[in-house]
Amino acid sequence: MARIYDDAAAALDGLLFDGMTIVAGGFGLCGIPEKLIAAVHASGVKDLTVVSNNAGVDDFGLGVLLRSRQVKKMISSYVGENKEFERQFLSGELELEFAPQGTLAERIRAGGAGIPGFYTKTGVGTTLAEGKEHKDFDGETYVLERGIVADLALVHAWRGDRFGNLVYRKTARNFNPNAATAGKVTVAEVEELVDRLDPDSVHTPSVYVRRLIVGHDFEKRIEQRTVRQRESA
Amino acid sequence: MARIYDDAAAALDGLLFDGMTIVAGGFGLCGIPEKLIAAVHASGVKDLTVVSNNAGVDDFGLGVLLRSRQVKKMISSYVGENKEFERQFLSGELELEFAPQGTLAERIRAGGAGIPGFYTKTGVGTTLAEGKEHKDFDGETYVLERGIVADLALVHAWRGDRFGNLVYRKTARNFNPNAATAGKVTVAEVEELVDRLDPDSVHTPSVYVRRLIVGHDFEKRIEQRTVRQRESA
Amino acid sequence: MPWSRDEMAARAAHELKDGFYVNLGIGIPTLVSNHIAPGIDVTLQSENGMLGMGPFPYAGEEDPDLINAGKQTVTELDRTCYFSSADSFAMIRGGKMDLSILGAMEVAENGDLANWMIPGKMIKGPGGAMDLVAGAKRIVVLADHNDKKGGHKFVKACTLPLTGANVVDVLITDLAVFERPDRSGSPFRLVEMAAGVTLDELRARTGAAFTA
Amino acid sequence: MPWSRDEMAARAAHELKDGFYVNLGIGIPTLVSNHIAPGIDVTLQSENGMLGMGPFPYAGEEDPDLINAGKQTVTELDRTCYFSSADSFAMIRGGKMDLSILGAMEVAENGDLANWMIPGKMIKGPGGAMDLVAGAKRIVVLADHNDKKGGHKFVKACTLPLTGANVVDVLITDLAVFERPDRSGSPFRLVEMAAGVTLDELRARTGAAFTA
Repeated sequence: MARIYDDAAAALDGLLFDGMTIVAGGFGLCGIPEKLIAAVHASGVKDLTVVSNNAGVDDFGLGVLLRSRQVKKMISSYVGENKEFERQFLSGELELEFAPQGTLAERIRAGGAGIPGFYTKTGVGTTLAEGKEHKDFDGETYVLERGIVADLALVHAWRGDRFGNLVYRKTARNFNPNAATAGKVTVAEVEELVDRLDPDSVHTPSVYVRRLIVGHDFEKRIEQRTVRQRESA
Repeated sequence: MARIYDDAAAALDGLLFDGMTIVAGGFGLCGIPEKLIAAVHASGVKDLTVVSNNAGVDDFGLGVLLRSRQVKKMISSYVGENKEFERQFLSGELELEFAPQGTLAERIRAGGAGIPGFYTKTGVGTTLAEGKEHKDFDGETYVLERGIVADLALVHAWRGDRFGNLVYRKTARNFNPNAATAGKVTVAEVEELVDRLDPDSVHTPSVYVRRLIVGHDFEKRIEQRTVRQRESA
Repeated sequence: MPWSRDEMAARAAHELKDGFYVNLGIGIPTLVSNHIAPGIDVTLQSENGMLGMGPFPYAGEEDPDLINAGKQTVTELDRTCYFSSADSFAMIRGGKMDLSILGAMEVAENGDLANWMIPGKMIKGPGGAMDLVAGAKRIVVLADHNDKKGGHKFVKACTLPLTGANVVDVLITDLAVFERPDRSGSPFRLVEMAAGVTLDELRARTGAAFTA
Repeated sequence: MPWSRDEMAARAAHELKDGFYVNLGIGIPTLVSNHIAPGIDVTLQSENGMLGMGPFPYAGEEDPDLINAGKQTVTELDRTCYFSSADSFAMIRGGKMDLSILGAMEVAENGDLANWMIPGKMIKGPGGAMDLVAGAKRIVVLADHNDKKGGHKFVKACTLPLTGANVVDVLITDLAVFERPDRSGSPFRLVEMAAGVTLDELRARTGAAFTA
């Protein structure tokens, strides 16, 4: 059951502490909880472990938390868009745990679903499986991966209702519904608050959403603006 | 990518063989693939292992396959509505593997998701966990449960499009979307074929659906017709 | 005088706090929803894939696609949403249910619960009960204090196959309410008795040790 | 004369069969969608949560909520649906993708693939590539035959950290196409060479053993 707050700072009040783990939705800059990330930045909370597929770019999304040195460790699948990330990592200032993207998504889902571990073929035979427990099922080898539960989950949705049911839009869905399940507390930012969502089409049930804000003037930056030419008439 | 067939018998042609495993959607009699089950019955295929939360009732749903002795083994969570089931089981004619309902749902999802095993707290300390591998995570004990992949999945959806994207209606969704992922081949019956589904609201992506029929005159039997009285004016 | 089923349900309803997400088992637990106090906003989960379960429909408005976990026709509310069985139990296993109220055949003094099977006789199956006791934050059991032959149901140790080990927090019978503060070995404590029931009588009709 | 990137993509498009569900990696693989033959119906998956990916949008119609796995703006089709990242990789890991086309830094003669990391230098991460090679039914790799310094990319054994062990089925370079019938130890076989390339030249520019 969500309570609705005036802004991102209010919605995060009392939830942040140094050394905490935060899981955030988003893929690249698409569907990232941009208002909530900005409020985490403004709070000054530090030594964060951040679970997110990507690390934003230098001046937007999770990149701002890296630049301000609030992040101690990232758990991600791909950080190729972020120069500051690369610098901090190569200089040893930042810890990094790489997970294959599907394994990361499943670890987040598993954490939310009360599953502490599951087996996958992904990564077997690679450095990312080293030191992890392996097990054979029906003649094939799999690696044990752990569920992730975070202190706080931050998600961006398209529409929400006053109970906290959420709907995402197009590929801005990505990690958001999974992240929403994996926080001890989940805070959502939505673009629009509506009276009623189609009950057959809710992506995140209200039980997962503790706090909610309605954001305005989202930047929603596009990372790679690719277009095609109109055929001439 | 679904191919559309004229009726259930045609849709199952070439897919059935004695001793096969079938996973079916439905909870009680709600959302069961009733046309497809009837066609399995008519085919006479036997020695089936059927994975389904329930076993139908004596004269409807999976119950008809039990009555005709086409089922060798059931993997279910609850079979309380079926007298014939009880008789066959107590007399040793039918094998039964009980799974807690959530474990069953997750095993089906896991099978579809390429996960051969996962750990859960559910059932630890009960007879249903006996003989299974246990493992401690963070001081708690969990039991290893196996993913389920079936030779054939049968599901009932509300609406489908010509590609095989599916949408379920209300609590008729239940095990259907999970079952749809766990068949080597999946056949769906739908109540209505539509031109276009809302892409944000598809429950089962077309990649899972190989064959499709549009059914008519579904019985959709109600097991417990419970009503309340209108307050008098 | 023993409490009626409705009185037991009303007592169980006291366990529901404002904002709670609750799963009610089949049987007496279902009645609890009739006794939720005004001002207490509770969202009911039905493990077949529904959050925000409404009351039974008016006659003629039953929908075969809209049932609860007891296979009874129900209705939806403005907060309702539907999801798959895997998602439903992800929610339960993931600890998102504040409370679940279940029936019992036996409850043991160590919190063990048996409610799904009588070997060689009854083979209905666990349904979602094992998941609920493993996942919900708090488990309230509603059951008659004794079985039909007068046998104990609140026992020293369960004799029937368990639904869950060390999972019961509150036991509400037709004679009394027992509670324990946590699951770390604390005994159940008697917190309420039906009018006219004496402690001696209660002890005589109980196999389990409890503190009074 | 070596094949151009577009010629390589066109050759890779021959691997797509009617009705296939296909995931195309970032870079040259993305170009493959421009070369799908008429009459071949292929559904493209984008692992960030989209099935039925359409072409780039017209200028002015870009939607920040609609991107592919390369973070490029794309469009939807009448078959499109969206889903979460966990559901997307459930599909991939569960073996529902008929084919995936990926880039490479190194491919070894035993089918090993390395394409995600250069220790101490490049730390972009695996993204979805490890999941794709573990899950898709058939893996086609598109890569230049040699690196910019003329070094081998089709090698005896990978020196870079692996993306997957024994996963490559087809290798298409700017010089030739290599294929193996299965993953049970069969060597790669040369099935095609760019016009003007000789077998001797190819062997000189290749570290891996292959049959011709």
